[in-house]
Amino acid sequence: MTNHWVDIKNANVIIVMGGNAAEAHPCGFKWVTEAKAHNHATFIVVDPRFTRSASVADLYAPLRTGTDIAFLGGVVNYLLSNDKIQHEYVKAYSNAPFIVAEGYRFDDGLFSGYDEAARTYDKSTWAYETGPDGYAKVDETLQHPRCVLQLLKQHYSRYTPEVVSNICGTPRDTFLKVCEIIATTSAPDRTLTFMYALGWTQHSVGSQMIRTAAMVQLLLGNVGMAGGGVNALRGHSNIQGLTDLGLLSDLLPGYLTLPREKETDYQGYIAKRALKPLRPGQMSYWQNYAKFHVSLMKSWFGDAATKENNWCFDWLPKLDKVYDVLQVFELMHQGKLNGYFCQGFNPLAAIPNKAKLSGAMAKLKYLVVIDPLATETSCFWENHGEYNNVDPAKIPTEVIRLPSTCFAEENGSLTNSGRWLQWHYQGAPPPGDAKPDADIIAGIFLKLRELYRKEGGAFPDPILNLAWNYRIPHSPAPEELAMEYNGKALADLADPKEPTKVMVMKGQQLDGFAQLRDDGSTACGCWLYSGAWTEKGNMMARRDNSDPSGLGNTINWAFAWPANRRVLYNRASCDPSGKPWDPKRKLIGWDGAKWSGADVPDFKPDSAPGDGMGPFIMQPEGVGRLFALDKMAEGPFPEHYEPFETPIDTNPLHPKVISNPAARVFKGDIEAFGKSKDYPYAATTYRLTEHFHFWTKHTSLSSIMQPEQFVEISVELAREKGIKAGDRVKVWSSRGFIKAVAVVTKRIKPLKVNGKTVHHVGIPIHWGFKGIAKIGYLANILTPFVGDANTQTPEFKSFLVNIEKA
Amino acid sequence: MALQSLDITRRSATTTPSPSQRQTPEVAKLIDVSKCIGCKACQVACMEWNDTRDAIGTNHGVLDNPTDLTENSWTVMRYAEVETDRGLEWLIRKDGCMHCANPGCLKACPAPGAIVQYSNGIVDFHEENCIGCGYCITGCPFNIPRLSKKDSKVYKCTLCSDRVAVGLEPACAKTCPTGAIVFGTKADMLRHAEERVQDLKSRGFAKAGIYDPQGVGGTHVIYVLQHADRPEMYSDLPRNPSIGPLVELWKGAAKPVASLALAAIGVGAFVHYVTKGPNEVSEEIEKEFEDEK
Amino acid sequence: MRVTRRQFFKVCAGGLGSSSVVMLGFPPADALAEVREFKLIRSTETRNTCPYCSVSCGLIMHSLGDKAKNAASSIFHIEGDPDHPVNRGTLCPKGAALVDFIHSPNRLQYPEYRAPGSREWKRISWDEAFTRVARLMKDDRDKNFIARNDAGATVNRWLTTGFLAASASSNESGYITHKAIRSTGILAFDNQARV
Amino acid sequence: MKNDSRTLLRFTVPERINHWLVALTFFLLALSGLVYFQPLYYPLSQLFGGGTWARILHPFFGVVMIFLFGGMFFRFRKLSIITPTDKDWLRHVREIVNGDEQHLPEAGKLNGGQKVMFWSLVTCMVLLILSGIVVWRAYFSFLFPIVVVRFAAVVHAAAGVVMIALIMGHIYIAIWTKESIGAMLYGRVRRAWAKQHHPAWFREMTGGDK
Repeated sequence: MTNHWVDIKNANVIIVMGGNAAEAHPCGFKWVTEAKAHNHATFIVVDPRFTRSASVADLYAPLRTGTDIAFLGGVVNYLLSNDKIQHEYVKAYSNAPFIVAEGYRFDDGLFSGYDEAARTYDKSTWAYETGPDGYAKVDETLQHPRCVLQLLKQHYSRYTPEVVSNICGTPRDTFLKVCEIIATTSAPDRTLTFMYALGWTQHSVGSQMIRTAAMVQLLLGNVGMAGGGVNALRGHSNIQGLTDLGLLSDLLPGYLTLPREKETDYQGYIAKRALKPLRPGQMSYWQNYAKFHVSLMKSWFGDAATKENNWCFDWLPKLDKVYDVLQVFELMHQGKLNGYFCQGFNPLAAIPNKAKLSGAMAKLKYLVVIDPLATETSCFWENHGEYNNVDPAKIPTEVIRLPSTCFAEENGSLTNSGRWLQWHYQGAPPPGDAKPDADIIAGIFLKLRELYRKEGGAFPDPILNLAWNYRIPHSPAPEELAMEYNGKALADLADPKEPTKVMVMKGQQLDGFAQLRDDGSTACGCWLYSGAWTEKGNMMARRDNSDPSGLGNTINWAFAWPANRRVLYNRASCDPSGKPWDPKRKLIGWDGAKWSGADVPDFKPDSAPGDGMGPFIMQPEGVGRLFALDKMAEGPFPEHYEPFETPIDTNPLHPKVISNPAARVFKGDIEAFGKSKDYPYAATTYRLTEHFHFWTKHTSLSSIMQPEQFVEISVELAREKGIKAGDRVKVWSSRGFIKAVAVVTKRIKPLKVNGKTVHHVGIPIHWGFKGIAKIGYLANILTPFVGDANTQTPEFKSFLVNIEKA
Repeated sequence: MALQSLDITRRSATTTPSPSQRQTPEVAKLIDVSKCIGCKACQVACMEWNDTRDAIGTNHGVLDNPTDLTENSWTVMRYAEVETDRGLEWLIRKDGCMHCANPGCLKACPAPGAIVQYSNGIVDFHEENCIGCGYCITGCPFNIPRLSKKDSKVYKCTLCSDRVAVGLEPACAKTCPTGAIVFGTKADMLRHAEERVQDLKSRGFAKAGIYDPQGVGGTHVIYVLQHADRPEMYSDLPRNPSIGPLVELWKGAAKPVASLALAAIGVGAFVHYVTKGPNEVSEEIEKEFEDEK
Repeated sequence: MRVTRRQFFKVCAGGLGSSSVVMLGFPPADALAEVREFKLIRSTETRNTCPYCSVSCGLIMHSLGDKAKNAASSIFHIEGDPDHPVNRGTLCPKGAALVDFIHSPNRLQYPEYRAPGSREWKRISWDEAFTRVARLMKDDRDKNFIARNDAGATVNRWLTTGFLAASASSNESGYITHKAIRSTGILAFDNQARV
Repeated sequence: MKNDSRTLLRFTVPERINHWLVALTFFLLALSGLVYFQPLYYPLSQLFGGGTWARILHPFFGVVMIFLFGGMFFRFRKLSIITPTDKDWLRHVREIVNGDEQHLPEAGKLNGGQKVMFWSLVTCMVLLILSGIVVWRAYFSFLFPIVVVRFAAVVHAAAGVVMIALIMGHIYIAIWTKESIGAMLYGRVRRAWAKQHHPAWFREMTGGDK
């Protein structure tokens, strides 16, 4: 989230789209009802289903699953053509005035530079026009035909209300009503907040859906404002933390990135990431990349990381491609993986196309599952009849299952979607012999290290030299680990302003990432988390919930990254002269000498408004990007592409380019996609408020609340198919079938799309062949093996099925 | 009688006044249906706090589950998809004991002290005194109490009398994510409800209102309804609930009248005997058969 | 049988007397009206965070025993932390059910091993488990580690074993996992953030 | 009472046993039933081991009663057919109250009052059985809509009270009318008694005036 949960109460308009906060995040959703009750906010839900969020909305707009870019593109068009943008903000804080390089084009569904064979773009034309000084060119009048604003207008002029209604199935009047309400927040003293989750990410164009919302927010001047922003609600309790800590194939902690195999030169690796400002006077904070990177390597490899060996740069594995889960299971399916570890992850249920996954896992030599619960993944080799029809005798995989603790049995911190790191405490011992994850990892690692020490083997250096100075080596304490990722001084650090003064003494905890050095005198496991455990102690355990500003920032509660900042980009909540756009919701302001206020400024604290530094300090140009340059895989402007399994067989905008031309998809899977003549119904999977993924079916209370697998269909479809509420139905896609109870509801309505009636089939995901709830089918039996072009997140939200009475 | 943190207004089947000198503030739970998202947190928190667990059931083609109140489910969400002039509305009502000021269950209960009403308004079942006759079920205008198959005692929401007694809110009110359930003194709750009604009216719900039915003397669980003129839209919430005439007759007038009638028969017989003497064989006939003696 | 007027009185008196005797012998139970005992009076409280969604609601866990040496803690009740700025004491249906997650009958308690082609789990010790896992890893890594790619560049990667981390584990677990796993050269490394 | 020619057989052994079993069951039913009727009577529950036992036992007593009372019904239903003489008999209220049997129409084996009692009891019993099933919470109540249960509860209570009142009257008259309890205990009555209280039956049994 750019903002945080409590901040939602400051909004004037709230849109839940691509998510269902009332069901998936009920306790955070309270800040929506709070905004309605005490800020007289208007609440809008846009969703294929009339969800529990919609049940308390002022306005509900239906749309066909997977068409959010068309909808939001229509909003962009509405705002531009009705002049409902916040001009001063757009001009000063977005790249609207920037001039785009001449080669950039968009024709008939494709941007310039497409390579059809590789399904990728050469993005060199998606760039700014630069001057001889190396800076990007701008046109303050916003009239240049190649300035971003003009290109934006041109791109979205196609998204008229009629086109939107035709693609999305949203009634035109409803769509326009939504636009009108959104448009009211272009006033500087009104804000809109977008709340989304996996309803946006789980599409082949998921990242671009989110980007479209971000663009709407930039045009309205709502980014950086209290009650504004683009808010990813996120799924798991620490999904934010694990992302921040970089537990992804191509990342290192703190959004540092692993080198590609072409980047064998350390200096080149740093230079590419330490971005120089694209406009004069900009901060371009990534210029500090080397400080973060060197401190990380010191944290991991200790004394072995030296300037001479480029801080062990060679020890980091180099990427030839991104090994996301879809790629990994594709390789596993091809028999190219021998071993796999699943730590608190149930991929047999959580990745699409169960049949493919199950076949892939049976090709593994060994599988290690670390989990508090008996997951389907650990039991993938067990026969459970129709629910998991495999022959154990034919599965040669060695499976080792290791019991881990759950939240209640360990100390530690979790990072919520508002970026708060909160510490928790152990309340009871684990059951049986279960161990904390850290102990299990330590146990495995130390054994492996012992083997390498004794036997030698392939490139043992990083394993032998990994810094492991924990008091009890086989049981690293959470407190030690937290202190490690916060960072400490490895030598006395001098104050840069007064070099004779020692700012931090050797061995002391650092106060924050501003103290990091690139000369090896600091160690820090995750620069973004620096400040979480300082010399003052554990900042994540702070419990002062006072809120003097009334905006809900509670800055002495726990610790928020970065630097305990609660609202990102909060410099943008003030006009260029440093005065808040809305004095009633003042986050920070220029007090004549520095920036101060109810939040930690997301800015250089002493940079006066006149200096012209832009509020988006992580960007080399200092402003928000309406034009994404080369940062997105499928284009600098979001474009509507149909789901890979589309119920209308075409893309009304450009029939030749139907689906995302750069999406993550493998050849065998493309051929297996269902067509609407065999699978006429648009299906979407989702969570229910009673359950959490595949855990709570192991929980008695949750299983009582929603005991048995079901699917939701409209009254109309039920009538067509002769299905009554409570009947058992069979739902199948080109990948397999499930059987479940039919819930027939008025909350799903057929939509008129491109001259055709489109029915939705809603498929909650929570059941499987393990658990104490009624045994059911894993819903990913149905879902397609295709992912977003940027995040590779699978398209769980839009695919095709057929249905009949079982 | 040990703890009396909550003073007693009424006790079932008890003919003498209960200790009721102290007056604790009257409390109420307000359920704002317009804020309710039907998440069932209240159902879970209720079971968790009260250490009950219902059976893991089946799906009946609706989201409601458990589908009805049971001895283990003291509250359930009832989901109604209603088409109004505003389009589709999903009216989700938390059902459970209303804690009537004039409780039909207590009136019907024959077991002394099995049902008590505290001066704060909570109507509580004391299962150790319950004899399992189910008369409270017969007496309840909202169809709330449920008889346990396991122990043949009747169970229902206690408004967490144990929590309220130590100054805490009920488990459901505490857990409610959106603040659809709030708890406080009845006066505060009515004030809050009034604010909510105003907000709803400003959003076009002209008939928004408070459900605090006077037929049962008002309740200590009150609703804010978007359509207070049509409570039956909310999964058959009774429009004018009251202790019905049959129950009134059965447990009201009938008792003293019948007891008096029986007493009258006894007294009448006694008087008759005393005044008329025994009905013996007459002297004449006795003489007739004297020889047979 | 003849019942005289005197006998009638006697019967009445006797009836009264005997019913009184009955009452004396079996006095009716007192109509108790106390509320149920508040179950948290002396329970031990521990602050925690809900492990489900990323609202990260504050929890108060109540456990059996006062942490005395001879008392085994066991969590028997969980409710929302009223001081927490986000959830302010509330919990959703999943969070309110957490106590049953802790005590789920499907919690794993011991390391287990399933041999190739086997139909069953076998309980093993931690030492056996760690030894076996490390051996499998080392054999695979030694065999398939790529120090240099075809172009001769140093890549130091190990592609034949992958690791999925848990986005419900703590930052500390996540951090040490990343540190240990990357040191082996694994690239097929992901967590639920991807899905 | 000696079993000789000077006495008359009024009730057979099976009739007497049936009667007394019915009487016993009635007392069990009435005492356990009153427990729920009025707080005043709740202490009666102690006779049965507490309120819960009273609640458990009462309907089972009722089941026993169905069979026992059924026996009584079949034994006495023909005898209880009301004749014009009975109706005439019943009209003489003053004489009945005063026990002035010389001025009453001649009663047969059962007099008009006894017959009315019989049919009243039958009516009450039918109502009690039917309503009793509906209010038997443990097994049947859930089969009926709540309104029906409420109605049945009223019927059951009312019929029960009427039944108790009738039996109280029955007992009193038995006490008042000397030697009649003996008749039900030992089965035989003195001829004088028969002539006094049931002259028509007396004649029938003795075949003459005497």
